[in-house]
Amino acid sequence: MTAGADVLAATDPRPPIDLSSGKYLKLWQGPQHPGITGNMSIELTVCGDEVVEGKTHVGYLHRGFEKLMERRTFIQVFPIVCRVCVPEPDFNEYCYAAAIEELAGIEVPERARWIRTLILEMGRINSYLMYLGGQAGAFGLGVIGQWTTHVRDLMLDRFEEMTGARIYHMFILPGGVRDGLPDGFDRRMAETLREIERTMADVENVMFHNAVFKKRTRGVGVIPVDLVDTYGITGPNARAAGLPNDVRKDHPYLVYPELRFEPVIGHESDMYARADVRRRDLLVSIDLIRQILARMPRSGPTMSRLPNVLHWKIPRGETYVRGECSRGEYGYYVVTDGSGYPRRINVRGPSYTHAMALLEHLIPGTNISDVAALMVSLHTYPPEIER
Amino acid sequence: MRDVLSPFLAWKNLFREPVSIADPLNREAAPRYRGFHKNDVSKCIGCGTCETICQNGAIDMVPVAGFEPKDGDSGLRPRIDYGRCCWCALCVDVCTTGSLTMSNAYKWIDADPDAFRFVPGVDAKSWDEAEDGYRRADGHHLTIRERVPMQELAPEVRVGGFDEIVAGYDVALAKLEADRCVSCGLCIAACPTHMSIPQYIEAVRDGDYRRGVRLLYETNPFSNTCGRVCTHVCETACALRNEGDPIAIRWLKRHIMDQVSQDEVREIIGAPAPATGRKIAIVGAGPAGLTAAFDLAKAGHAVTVFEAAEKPGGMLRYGIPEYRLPYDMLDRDIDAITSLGVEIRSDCRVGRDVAMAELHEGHDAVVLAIGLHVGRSLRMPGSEHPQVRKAVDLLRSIGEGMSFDVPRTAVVIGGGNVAMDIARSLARLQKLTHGEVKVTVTTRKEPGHIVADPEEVRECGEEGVVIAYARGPQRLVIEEDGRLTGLLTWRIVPKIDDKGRSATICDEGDAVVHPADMVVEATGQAADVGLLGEALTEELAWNRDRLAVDADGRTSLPWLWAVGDCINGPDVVHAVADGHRTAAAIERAFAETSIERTRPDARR
Amino acid sequence: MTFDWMKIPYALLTLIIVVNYGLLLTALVQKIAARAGRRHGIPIWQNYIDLVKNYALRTSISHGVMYYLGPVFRLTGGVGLLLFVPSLYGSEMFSNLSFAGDLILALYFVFFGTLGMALGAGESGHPYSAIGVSRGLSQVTAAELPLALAVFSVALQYQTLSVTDIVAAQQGGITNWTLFTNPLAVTAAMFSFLGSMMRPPFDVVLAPQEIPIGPPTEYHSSYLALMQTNRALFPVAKMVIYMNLFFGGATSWPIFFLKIFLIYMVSALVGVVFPRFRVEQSIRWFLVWAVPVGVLAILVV
Amino acid sequence: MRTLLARLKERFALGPITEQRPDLAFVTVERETLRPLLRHLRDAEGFTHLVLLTAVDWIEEGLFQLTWLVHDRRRARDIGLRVMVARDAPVMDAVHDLWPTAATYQRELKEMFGIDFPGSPRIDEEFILEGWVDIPPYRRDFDTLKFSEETFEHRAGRGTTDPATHMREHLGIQGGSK
Amino acid sequence: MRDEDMNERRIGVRDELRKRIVKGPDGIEFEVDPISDYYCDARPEVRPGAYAGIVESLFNWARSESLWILGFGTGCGAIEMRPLMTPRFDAYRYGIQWRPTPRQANLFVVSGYLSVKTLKRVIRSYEQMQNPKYVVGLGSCTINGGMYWDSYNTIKKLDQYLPVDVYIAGCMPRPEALLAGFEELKRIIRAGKAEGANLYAENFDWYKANQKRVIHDWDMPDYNW
Repeated sequence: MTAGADVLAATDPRPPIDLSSGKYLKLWQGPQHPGITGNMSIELTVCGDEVVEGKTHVGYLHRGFEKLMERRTFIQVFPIVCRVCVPEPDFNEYCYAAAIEELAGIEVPERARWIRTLILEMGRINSYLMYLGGQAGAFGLGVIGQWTTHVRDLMLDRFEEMTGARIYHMFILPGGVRDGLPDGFDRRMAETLREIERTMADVENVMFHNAVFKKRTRGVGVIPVDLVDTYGITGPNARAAGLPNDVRKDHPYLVYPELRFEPVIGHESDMYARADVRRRDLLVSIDLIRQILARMPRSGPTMSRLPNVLHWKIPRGETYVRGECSRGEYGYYVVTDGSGYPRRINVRGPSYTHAMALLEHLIPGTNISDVAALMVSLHTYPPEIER
Repeated sequence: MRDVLSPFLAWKNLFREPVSIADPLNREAAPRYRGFHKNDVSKCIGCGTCETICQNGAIDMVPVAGFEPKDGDSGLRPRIDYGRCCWCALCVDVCTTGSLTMSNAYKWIDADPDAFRFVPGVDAKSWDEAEDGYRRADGHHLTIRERVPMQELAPEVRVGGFDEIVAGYDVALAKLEADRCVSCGLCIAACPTHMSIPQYIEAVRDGDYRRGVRLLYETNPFSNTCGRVCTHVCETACALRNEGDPIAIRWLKRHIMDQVSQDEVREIIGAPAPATGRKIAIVGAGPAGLTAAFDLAKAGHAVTVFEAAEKPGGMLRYGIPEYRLPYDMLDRDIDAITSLGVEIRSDCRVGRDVAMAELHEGHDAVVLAIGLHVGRSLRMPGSEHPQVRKAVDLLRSIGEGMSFDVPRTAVVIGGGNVAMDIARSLARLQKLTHGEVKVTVTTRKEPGHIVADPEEVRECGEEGVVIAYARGPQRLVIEEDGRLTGLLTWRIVPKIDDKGRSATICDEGDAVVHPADMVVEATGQAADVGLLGEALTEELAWNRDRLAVDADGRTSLPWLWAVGDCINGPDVVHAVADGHRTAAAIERAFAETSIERTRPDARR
Repeated sequence: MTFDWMKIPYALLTLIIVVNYGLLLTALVQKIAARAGRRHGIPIWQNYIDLVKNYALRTSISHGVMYYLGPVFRLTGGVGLLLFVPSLYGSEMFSNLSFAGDLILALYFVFFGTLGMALGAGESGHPYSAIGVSRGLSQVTAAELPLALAVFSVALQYQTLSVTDIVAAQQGGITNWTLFTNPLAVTAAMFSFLGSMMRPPFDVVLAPQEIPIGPPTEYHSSYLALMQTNRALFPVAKMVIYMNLFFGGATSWPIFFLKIFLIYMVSALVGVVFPRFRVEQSIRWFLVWAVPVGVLAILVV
Repeated sequence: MRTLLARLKERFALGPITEQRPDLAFVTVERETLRPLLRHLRDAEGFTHLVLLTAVDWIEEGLFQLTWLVHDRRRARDIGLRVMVARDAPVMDAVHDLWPTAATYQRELKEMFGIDFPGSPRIDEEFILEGWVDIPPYRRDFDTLKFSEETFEHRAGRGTTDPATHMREHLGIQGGSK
Repeated sequence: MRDEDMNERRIGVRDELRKRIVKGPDGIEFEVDPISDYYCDARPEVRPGAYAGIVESLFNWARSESLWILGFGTGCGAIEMRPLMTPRFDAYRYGIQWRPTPRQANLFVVSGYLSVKTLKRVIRSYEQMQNPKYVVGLGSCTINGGMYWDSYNTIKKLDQYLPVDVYIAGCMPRPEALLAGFEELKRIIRAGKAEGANLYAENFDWYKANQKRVIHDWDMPDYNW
C-alpha cells in the first residue's frame, strides 16, 4: 500500500502547463473571497471549467505565534494559544496545558478533567455547526448556515456563561480549569442540546435529503483510502474513508475512557460522506455532553496548586500531546530547556496537511465550481495553518 | 422523490417567529463575562503584579493623584491599554489584593484610537458600578497564599532549654517559600534599612547564595541576627499579606546566611577601602554602633568601639534570649564586622574607664550607641521589694550566665516582646530547676491588641505561660514576713469618654491576686546617659529625656552623634538603619571638612 | 395602424409603478426568504436606500464604452420588455405599446439584456466576470429553450403571436388559464423561469461562493444602481409575460401585484431550499427535464 | 515500545533515547540513519503517519534539532526522530517522497529557520512570509520585539513606573541596591 | 541607471509624478517618488460632497442606512461576522449587508490584526472601493497592536495605513459591540464627518510612505481608481 506512495510523489504524471498557449486561465480564489473559510488563497489554473492545477497560498494570518510563545513565560503563553485556531480554540488550550502538565509533573483534579472534556465537546459541536453552514453555503444553500449559526450562538451562550467569553474562552489553565459550572447550567445546556437536535433534524431533511446537494457532493472530491496515511489525514476526513481514526479512542485522554461512544465512520470518502460523518459525529458529541453532565463530579477543586506562575521554570524535556479536534489530530510539540520560557512550541493542526498538500493533490481535475466546496469539505481553518 | 420534497420542509420556519434578538444593542453579557476592568483603588496597593503577568504589555503602573506612596502601597495604580489587552483576566487572577476585577460591560467605541487607555477606578466609567463580571472563582488564586511552614521544636522540648526554637528552612523549603514572592518590591520601602528583599529572595530561588549574601551585606551587617529576631515590618508591607500569609522574608534572610560559611561571608564582604587616617570612636557595641562601625570601617576609617559589657552585641546579647538568637550566630555577625578591622574594647565603660573628653580629643567623630539598658518601673506600692525585678536586668543576668534564684511562680507585667522574652526565659529556667512552668504575664491590653508579635504570644502559650489580658497592676502583695506572694490586678474595662475618645477604667470589683515569688516589670527601658558627665549633659540639647538629634543622628555638638535605641526606641532593624544613616552622615561631614582642609587659611 | 400618443405617458406611468413594485417586491421576497432562515431580513424600503446610496457615490470607474453600455442595455431590455407587453388586460391605459407580434419581440427582449450584460461584464476584464458570462450565456441558452418551446406551444394553442390576444383567450374563469389548458407548456416555462431568476439551484452565474457574484463583479456606483433598477424592473416585466401567457393576465393592479408576487414566490420557494447546480449540471437538467416537457407540450397541442 | 527500540538498536546506530511516555519516545540519530530508519519504521514497523516535522534552535550549542514525529496508529505509539544539524550550514535530506506532506513542513522550515532541504518542491518559494528582509524569524537570535518596535510604529504615550523605584524616589529612600 | 538619467527622462512626465518633498499629518517631511511609490498610475482625487444642504444630508442618510461591508475577514474578528449575518443578530435589519467584491462595498471592517501580507491585499481592496468609503477597526489589534504587539508580522496602528472611522475595543468584540460600532459609524456618516476616502486622497503620499515602509514586496498589477 505504502510502496506506491513513493512513486506517486516522485513522478508528476501531469504534463507541464504552458500558460502562454492561451488555453489556460489563472484564477485566484482568495484571500478576499467568500468561498474560502478563512484568509487564504488558492491559485487556480483552469482550462475551461476544469482546474488543472491548484496552488495554495497561506500566510495571510501569520502572527508568528511559535515565536511569540518563546518569549512568554509558561503562564503568559496560555492566553495566546487559543488564538492559534479561531473557530475551535479550546484544543489549543487543552493541548498546551496537557503538555505543560506532563513536562512539569502536575496532576489535574478530577473535576477539571470532566470540565475540560465538556468544553472540548462543546467546541467540537460549534466547529461542526460552522462547517455544516459553510458546506451548504458553498453550494448556495444559505439557509443551513442561518440555522446552524443560530444554534451555534446558543452554544456560545453556554460557553459565555461558563467561561466568561464567547470565542476565546481562556478557561483551561495549565493545572486545571478556572471555575466550575454556573448555577442552572445543566438545564440550559439540556435545552440548547435539544434545540441543536431539532435543528439537526431540519438540516438532515433539507441538506442531506436534497437531490441537488447529493448531485453536487456524491462522488466529488474523493480521497482514496490509501492516501489517508500518506497524506497524514486524520479525523472525519479519514473516518469518511472508512478508517476508524479517532484520537479519543486511539490515545484516550481526559475522561474519554469512561464515556461510551463509537467513532463515526463513512465509506464513500466523497464530500457527502465527509459531511455526513460530521453530522453524525455532532450527534455523538451531543450524547457525550449528556453523559458528561450526568456523571461529572460537582464538587472538588478545579485547579491544582501551581508554582508561582510569575517565575515558573520547567525542567528540560520535550513531549507531544494530541487531541481529536473536529478536524482531526491536533497536537502540541513542546520543548523546554529548564528556563521560565518554552524553548519551542510547534502547533500541529490538521488543517496544515489537509489544506495544503492534500488539497493541492485533490484539486486537479475538478470543476472550478467545486473548488471552494472541496476546500470546505476538508474542513480546514487557515489560522491554524500559519499560526 | 424524498430528496426533492424534503428540502421544502425548510419553509415551516415561515410560520415561526424569528429568533433574532429584538434589541441586540442593549443586551447584557453573561454574569461571568470578562468585560472591561474595574479596580477598587482603595484596596489596590500598586504592587504591579498585574503588569508583570500581562503578556500583552497592556498594563502600565502610573502615579495617581491622591495616592501617595506609603508602607504597603506604592501609590501607583494600573492603567490599561485596550489597544493591547486580550481580556485573559490573568491580571485579575494574580491580583494580590483582589482589587482588580472585570465588569461584564463590553461596548467601547471611539473614533479616536488614543482614547482606549484608562486607569480603572480612577477614570470614571459607566461600568464602575456593574455588579456582574468576571471574578476569581472561590479558591482560584494564581498566587500561593499559604506560607511554607518552618520546622520548629515542639513546645515541650523547647521549654526544656535555651536551644533555638526554629530550625530554619532547608534548601527545598526555602525555594518553595521564595517561589511565592511576586517581586513587587513594596517591602523595600517598608524595611527601615531598605534591604533588597525581592532580589535576595530571587537569589534563594536561583540557589545563588553568594549573591544573596552580597545583597544582604549591602544594607545589613546583622543578617544572621535580623534573620532571626527582626521585627520584620517588611512582612506587614508584603503584597501577599492581603490575601494570605506574607512571604517569610525574615526566614529567607536567615536561610541565605545559613547556607554560606563564615569564611565565605568574609570573602564576600571583601577588604575595606584604603585607610583614610580618620579615627572614629563608637560608644556601645550594639547593632547601631556596630553597623556604623561596619560602614565606616569599610570606607577606610579607623574605628574603635567601646563596650562596657564583657562581650559585644549590646541588647542582642543581653536582651534577647538565646532560644531566639543563639550567641554564636551573633558572634558570626560581629566577626564579620571585626574582620574589617574594627577594634572592639570590651569591658571598657565610658565615664569610668575612659572619659568622653578623651574620646573627643582622640577622634574625628564620636558616636553614642548606648541603647536602653535601664529598666523602667511602674513605681506601684511595694515595687521596691527585692523580688520585684526589671526585665532588662534579669535578661542581662541570664545573658551573662549569672545565676539567681529561679522563682517557683513568677508574674511578668507588660505585653511587649520583652515581656514575652523574660516570661519564656523564666519558663525555661523553671522547667530546668523546678520541672514545671508557672509564669503569668499580665497585660493591660485585650486579646488581639497585645503589642508583642502574634507568634511570640502563640509560642508563649504553647510553652505553658499564662497570659492574663486586660489586667491593670495595682500593688504587690507582700506578706508580713516580707515575702512577696503575688500581684494584685484589677480588670481593665474599655470605655468611651464624654468626648468620644476611647479610654480605660479599672474595675475594682474584679480584682485578682496572681501568686508570685517574683514579679518582673517589663514596662519600658531608658538610656543610661550618666556616662556623658555633667558638663557635656549641660552642653547638649535634649528632647525630654532623650538626646536631641537631627535627621542624620547628629547632636547639637558637631563631633557627637547618637544612634540606635537610645534615640529611636528599641528595635534591631531600626538600629541597623540608624547606624547606616549616621555613618553616611559622618562620611558627608568628613567630605565637607576635607574641602575645608584643602584651604589652610580657612580655619582659625 | 394608428398610434395613440397618449399611450406613452401611460406606459411611463406603468414603468414607474412597476419599478416601485419591483423594488418593494424584491425586498418582500427577501424578507420572506429570510424568514425561512428564522430572521427578519432587510427593511422593506431597503432597496430604495441602497439605490439612493449607489447613485450618491462620488466616484466611479469605467472600463470602456461597453462596460458603460452593459447596464444600459440591461435596463433597456427590462424597459423594452415591459413596454411592449400589456400589463393590465382590457385597460386602455396600461396595455402599453403592445401590438400584434409582440410575443416575439418580448422573447427577444428577455434575451437582450443578458447579452448586453455579457458584453459589459466582458469589458470589465475581471476573470470572474468572464467566467460568469460564459456560464450565464450557456445556462440562459439552455433555459430559454424550454421557454421558447412553451411559448411556441402556447402560440400554437391560441393561434396568435399577440400577447393581448393570448390573455383575452384566458379570460372567463380560472380554468381557462393556460396553466390548466396547457399544463405541460406551463411546466416547461416554469422550469425555464426558475433557470432565469438567478436563484438556486440555477444561480451558478452569480455564485458568490465561487466567482464572487460573477458578471457584475466590477460594477459599482451608478452603474450598479442602474443594474439594481433593472433588477427590480426586469423580473417583474418577465413575470408579466408569464402572467399573461400562462396565468390569465391581470385586469386590475391588485390582481397584477398578487399574481406577480405569487409567480415570484415560486422561484424563491425553490431557491431557498436547494443548493446550486454546476453549470453543466443545470444545462443537463434543462435538457433532460425541461426540454422534453416543452417538446411534449408542442406535440400535445 | 521497549522491544521496538531494542529491535531498532540492532539494525541502526541510535543515539540517546528519551522515553517520555510509554507510548512516546524520542531518539537521536545521525543524518545518514534518518532516511533508512524512517523507511524501515514506515514499511516494516507500521509507523505510517508523519505527524509533524519541525526544528528546535539550540543556539548555545550551535545546532538545530530537527524532529520527525511518526505515528503507528494500530499500536497507538509515536516515535520522534531527532537529527542535530549544524546551525551554520543547515542542510537536511528531504523526505517528501516518503510522505508528500513533508514538503510543506520543509518549506516552512526553510523559510522560518533557514534549513535547506535540497530537492523539496517549491522549497525556495515564499511560503508564509512575503517580502521578508531579516534573518529567518524562528531562529533564536531573531528578536521579534525589537523587530516589531523598529518596523512598526506603536502608539505613543505609554510609560510605566516600577513600584519599588517609585517608592524610593517619593519617600527619599537611599541605600539598598536597585 | 543614474539618477540624473532618471530625472532627464522624467522631464516629459506630468508634474504630479515628479519627485518631491511632502509633509505628513504627523508633521514629518519625507520624499516621494510617485512612479515607484504609488503602485498605480494616478493618485486618488479628493471628492468633496457635490451637493449642499438637504441633498447631501439625504445622501449621507442613505449612505448611513446602507452599509455594504466587504466580505473580507482579515483576522480573528471575522468569526463574529457570521453571527451578525444570521438570525441571532440579523444585521440586515439595520441596513447592513455583505458584498463579496470591493467595488460594491463601501465599508471595510478590518477584523483584527493585519499581517503584512494581508495588509497589502487590504490596501488594494480598500483602494478599489468607491468614495465615500469607511473603515471600522475591530479589536485591540487595530488600535495598538493588541496581543500581537511584539509580533514581527502584524501591523500595530491601523490608522497609519488607512484612514479609520471608528474603533471597537475588545478581543474580540462581541457582535453586539460591532452593531453598536456600526450605529456609531452611522452617526458619524450622518454628521458628514466620515470623509476617510478624502483623507486618504489628501494624505496619499503619507499613507503610501507608511505602507511602503512595511510592505517590502509590492507585486500587484497596476490598477485604476
